[in-house]
Amino acid sequence: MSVSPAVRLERFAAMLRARRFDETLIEHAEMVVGVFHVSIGMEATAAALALTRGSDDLVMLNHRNHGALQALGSDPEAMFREILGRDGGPQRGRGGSLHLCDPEHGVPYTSAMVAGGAALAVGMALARKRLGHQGIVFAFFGDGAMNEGAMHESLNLASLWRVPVLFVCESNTREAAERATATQAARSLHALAAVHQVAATAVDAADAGAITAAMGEAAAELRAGAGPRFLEARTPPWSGNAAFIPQLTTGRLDLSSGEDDAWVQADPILREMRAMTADGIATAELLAIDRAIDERMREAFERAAAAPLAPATHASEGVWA
Amino acid sequence: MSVSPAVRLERFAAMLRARRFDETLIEHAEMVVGVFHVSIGMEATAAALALTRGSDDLVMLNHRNHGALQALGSDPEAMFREILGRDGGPQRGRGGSLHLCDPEHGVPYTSAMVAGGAALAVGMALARKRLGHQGIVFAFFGDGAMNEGAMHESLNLASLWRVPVLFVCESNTREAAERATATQAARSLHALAAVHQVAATAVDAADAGAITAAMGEAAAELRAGAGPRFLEARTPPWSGNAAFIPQLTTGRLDLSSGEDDAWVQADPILREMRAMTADGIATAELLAIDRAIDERMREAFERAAAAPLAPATHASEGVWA
Amino acid sequence: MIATYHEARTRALERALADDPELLLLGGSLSLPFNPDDGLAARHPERILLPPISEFATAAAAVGASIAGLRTLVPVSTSSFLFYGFAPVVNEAANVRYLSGGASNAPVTFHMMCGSRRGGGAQHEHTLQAMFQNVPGLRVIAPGTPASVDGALHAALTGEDPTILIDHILLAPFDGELGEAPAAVTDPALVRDGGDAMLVSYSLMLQHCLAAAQLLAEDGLEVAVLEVATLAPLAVEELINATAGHERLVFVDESRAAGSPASHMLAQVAQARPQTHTRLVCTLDAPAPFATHLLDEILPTPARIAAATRALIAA
Amino acid sequence: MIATYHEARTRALERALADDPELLLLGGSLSLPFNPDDGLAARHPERILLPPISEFATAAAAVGASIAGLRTLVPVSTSSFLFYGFAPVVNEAANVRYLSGGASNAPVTFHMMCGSRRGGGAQHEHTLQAMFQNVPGLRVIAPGTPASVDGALHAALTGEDPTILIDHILLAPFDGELGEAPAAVTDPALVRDGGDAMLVSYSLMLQHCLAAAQLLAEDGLEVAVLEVATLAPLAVEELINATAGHERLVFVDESRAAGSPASHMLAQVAQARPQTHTRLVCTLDAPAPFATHLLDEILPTPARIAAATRALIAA
Ligand SMILES: Cc1ncc(C[n+]2csc(CCOP(=O)(O)OP(=O)(O)O)c2C)c(N)n1
Ligand SMILES: Cc1ncc(C[n+]2csc(CCOP(=O)(O)OP(=O)(O)O)c2C)c(N)n1
Ligand SMILES: [Mg+2]
Ligand SMILES: [Mg+2]
Repeated sequence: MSVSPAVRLERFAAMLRARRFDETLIEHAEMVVGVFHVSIGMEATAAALALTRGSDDLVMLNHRNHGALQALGSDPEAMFREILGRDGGPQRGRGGSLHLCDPEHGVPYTSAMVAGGAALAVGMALARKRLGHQGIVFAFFGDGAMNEGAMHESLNLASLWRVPVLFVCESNTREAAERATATQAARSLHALAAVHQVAATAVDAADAGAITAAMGEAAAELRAGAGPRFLEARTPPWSGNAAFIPQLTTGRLDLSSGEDDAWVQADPILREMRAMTADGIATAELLAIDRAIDERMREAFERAAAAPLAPATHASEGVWA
Repeated sequence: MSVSPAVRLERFAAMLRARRFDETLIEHAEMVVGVFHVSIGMEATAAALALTRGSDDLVMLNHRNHGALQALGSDPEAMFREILGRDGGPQRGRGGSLHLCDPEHGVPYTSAMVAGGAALAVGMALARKRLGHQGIVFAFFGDGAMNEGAMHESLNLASLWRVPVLFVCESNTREAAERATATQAARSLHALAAVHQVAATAVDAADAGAITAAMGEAAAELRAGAGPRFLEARTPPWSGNAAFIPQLTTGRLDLSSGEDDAWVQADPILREMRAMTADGIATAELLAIDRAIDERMREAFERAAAAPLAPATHASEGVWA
Repeated sequence: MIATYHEARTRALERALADDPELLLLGGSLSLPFNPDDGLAARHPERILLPPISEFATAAAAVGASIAGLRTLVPVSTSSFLFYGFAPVVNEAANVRYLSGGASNAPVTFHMMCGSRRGGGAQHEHTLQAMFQNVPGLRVIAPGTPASVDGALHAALTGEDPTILIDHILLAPFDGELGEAPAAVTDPALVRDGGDAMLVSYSLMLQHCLAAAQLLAEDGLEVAVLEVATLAPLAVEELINATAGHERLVFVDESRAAGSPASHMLAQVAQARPQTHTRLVCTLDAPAPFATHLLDEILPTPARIAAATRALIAA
Repeated sequence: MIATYHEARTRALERALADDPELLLLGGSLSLPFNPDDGLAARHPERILLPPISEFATAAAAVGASIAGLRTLVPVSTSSFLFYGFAPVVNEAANVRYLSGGASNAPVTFHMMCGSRRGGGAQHEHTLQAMFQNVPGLRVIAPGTPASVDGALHAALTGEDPTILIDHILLAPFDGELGEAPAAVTDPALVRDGGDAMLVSYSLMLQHCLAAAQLLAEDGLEVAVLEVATLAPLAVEELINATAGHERLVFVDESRAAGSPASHMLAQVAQARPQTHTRLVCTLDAPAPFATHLLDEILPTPARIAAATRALIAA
């Protein structure tokens, strides 16, 4: 099932919000204390989430959360304020990049512990089911999380309880010989979910159409009352997708790039751009969308950087009710 | 590969040591403080361990450790002394039933945490491999341990490192509809090991011949340098195989039992007895072995019960080196 | 009325289940296997979900459910099992309100049996309150009387903080006054008065302090006993005021001394009021031995508490 | 010679790898990613095994290996990751010698970065020493100088106890005297003398105490600084003797006060010597905020330590 042209432009804009937010941040990395993680290469998955999420759905992210939040529509200025420790940051300067969340867009809390958020997601889905509330729960985590026993326990619980969780494993690592990854003896990551009788498939997450369709189908099954689902979202590994990004070259995307290096071929945004133009959408229209978004990110960053620091009282308020 | 008549009698004696030890304890349950767990129904697995273990091999057991230790040849009086808090208990009255161990028979320490010992076993096997020492490591644990993420992490580690661990899952639970157990969504317990590329099979652990052959083969492969192996030892669930045994009726085995109830049919000892007599071994010979072992257990218990309490100094000595 | 601790605990849980028709128990009974059955599993099977032996996922699911509006109570049973599920409690639940900037919170309760059940051995008789008190955001309550367990359960199951309810298997038979309405947790609470010294404690050791006070009374010594049920956040001012009348204070704790709630309480009082003569009576520095005659070598007993108090008064 | 803490740490580990050709590192570097590379991974790749992100199985494997004769050092990096592998450390390693009746032991070392690295936030800046000190059988060492990290690594990697090495990312650049031979851990150790008061601390806070002593010296106040590197088992007698000359003691700790090593030390001294005037300077009761200007609101700083000391002297 492919999407309408309007929705496709929406998806493209969501991907660009994710990318331009991170690039803007990388360009000012020296202003950020501590580490941050960017979502470059994961924009198609983020955009698919934005198209699939219903207003009653919850989303658990992880340390690499910028892209999904931008795709979902979180305010970039508020996020920059949080990352810069400025007043008006949604976490009051307590969380920074690692813990960005946005309840209005379905993200009530973000854990930076590997597998931490996915394990919480099972309980959120249990709540939805027992309270008879609408909505499913998306659990985003990386391939590394599959190393954690916590993921196995959580997959087993979700399967036993048949709660509406869509596990989305953003795998940005290369496969090793005979096994899923260098640290996973299993042949594939989705096999590790399937053994718990959680329906699991792998999808090319650099293909916006494929990941949108796969996530949409899985979500529809969950809404129809099926048990949990697992998507192995195979994401092109971008050299910068490591922690400690401050040392990183920007990798700023040039939409008009004619180059032909591996990354340009793999980049989900450029792939979708090529596909859209091949499908007859005018390049100028796409460049205009990009310029507007890029402009918005730069302005958001400037306003955030000019804002006062978060008030000192935020440090120790409200630890206990 | 079936065993010689002499070895078969040895195996039968090992099974009886395991059974008679527990029955003797159950008959004096009121003298035991705290809980204990008996190995009734698991004697064939225990005896297979005794026949398979080489002098350089290590064994990690769990809370249900009596049977394996008796089969391996541990001194019943010493074990009773430990369980009764008497002087001369190998753990100095600190461990009791839950933590019985016996380094001389390859059991350096016993954890009572579910999956605790199996996780340690992987490191012991890593030590064997890196130090170039002979010997493999047996990790005994129950079906419930497969609920723990720790088991998945340990199976993955053992598989990645190709260390010589033989995982023996003593499954004494009934299968649930469509799944391995009431608490495991997977179709089988050995599938949970196989997904980590650990060669895994299930075997009827009430069939002394079958479990001896399966364990022997797996151990031989490990000694030949193969990666880890996993045996799902399907054990007949005996009603008494729960904690809090003190409330339990003894279930003392009557070797000459002609009855035909389900347990008599399932009992690994009676099964082997029937098979041996069918193979022409004289019942009288088997009864004589049993009488001697039963006698030995009763005497061991009496001597232990008559011994003085462990000295008070054992309480807080040697906590730090 | 007079009720046992076990009766008060059962009544409080029954009341909570009635008051909050959504409250979920993720795990079996609060009392079994080592206390009399509270009958809740039989009366409210639909309120109970029995998880696999997966402490991490179970704890995390409870925290997640509470974030999503389903208040959950996790009967951990033996506290040390939660070492397998430590991260969701100390590094997720405790941080939800703080890290979400106040947008979310996790009103989840973990109930666990701490201290020695006698015969459980080194891996089953921990006092996790010592560790949990150090985690900002966790409310840690360790009641020692029927009235305080009533208040503790009410506070935990109606409050907004992730709460650790420190219980003790050996408290079940102790009886005391119990009002009709849910009691409020008042910290600290004077349980017995006396002018020669004051004993400060919580959970089972509070009962041992009362027994020690009896022993001392037989020698003509009148000692007060103060209960501090809420270990975190500790009501420091109130503790300092409640102990103000006494020059001799004995802090009693089943935890090992290093990092114990008692040594923290002692430190707070000593800092505020030098010249106070204090004693710490804790479990000696060893794991819990299985044999009970060895266990009694390391645990604080009424006799040991009384002896320390006599020595302090004599000093 | 004069060396930085980072140099001393690297030298001590190099020495240990040379002295014990079997010693295995189960995990990457002791210093990366937040400190300069110690180059060990490059120089001794065969001594390092990089595990998956499986803290439980990794910790358990290290404990098991040490029981089976392979001494193992686990570089945990950020201490809170070990909450996922807590059970094998606190409920296995700590009990091996005790529960085996002395037949076995687990000479394993867990090295971790505790306290605030600044910008790590609430889930990455814990002080696990507060919890580990409460576990009998674990040796907990938290060095604060080049000489003491040298001694701490030597003690951990040649000793017979499961050892927790509490390190701090911000200690790397501090320098001090370093002898040729491996230093012995001497607890406590007087690092600076002075008669107006004594500051007692460990790890990074020891350096903050020395900085505070400088600030106070500028006001003409001479304060002593005492390092207590071994937090468990705490050398109680020695601590009481080493502080005996002082009526004014300030205990400084990056842990939250409840359950902190500092409050335990204060309690031990107060119990032994009432009349001592004491202050506790700890991190305030909040998780670590991400923004560093907020972090400085809750952490003990040299200025805050100096202010508390002035107030104590003035009182
Ligand atoms: C329990 C835990 N262990 C270790 C870490 C440190 N850590 C942060 S990100 C990361 C890598 C995670 O890899 P993956 O899940 O694939 O996510 P990616 O960064 O590749 O998107 C690690 C090990 C952590 N945050 N939590
Ligand atoms: C980590 C942990 N959680 C819970 C327990 C409590 N417990 C003791 S035995 C047991 C059942 C274990 O079942 P299984 O592994 O199948 O062993 P079995 O008793 O059936 O032989 C449980 C849950 C424990 N000892 N450790
Ligand atoms: Mg990854
Ligand atoms: Mg079982």
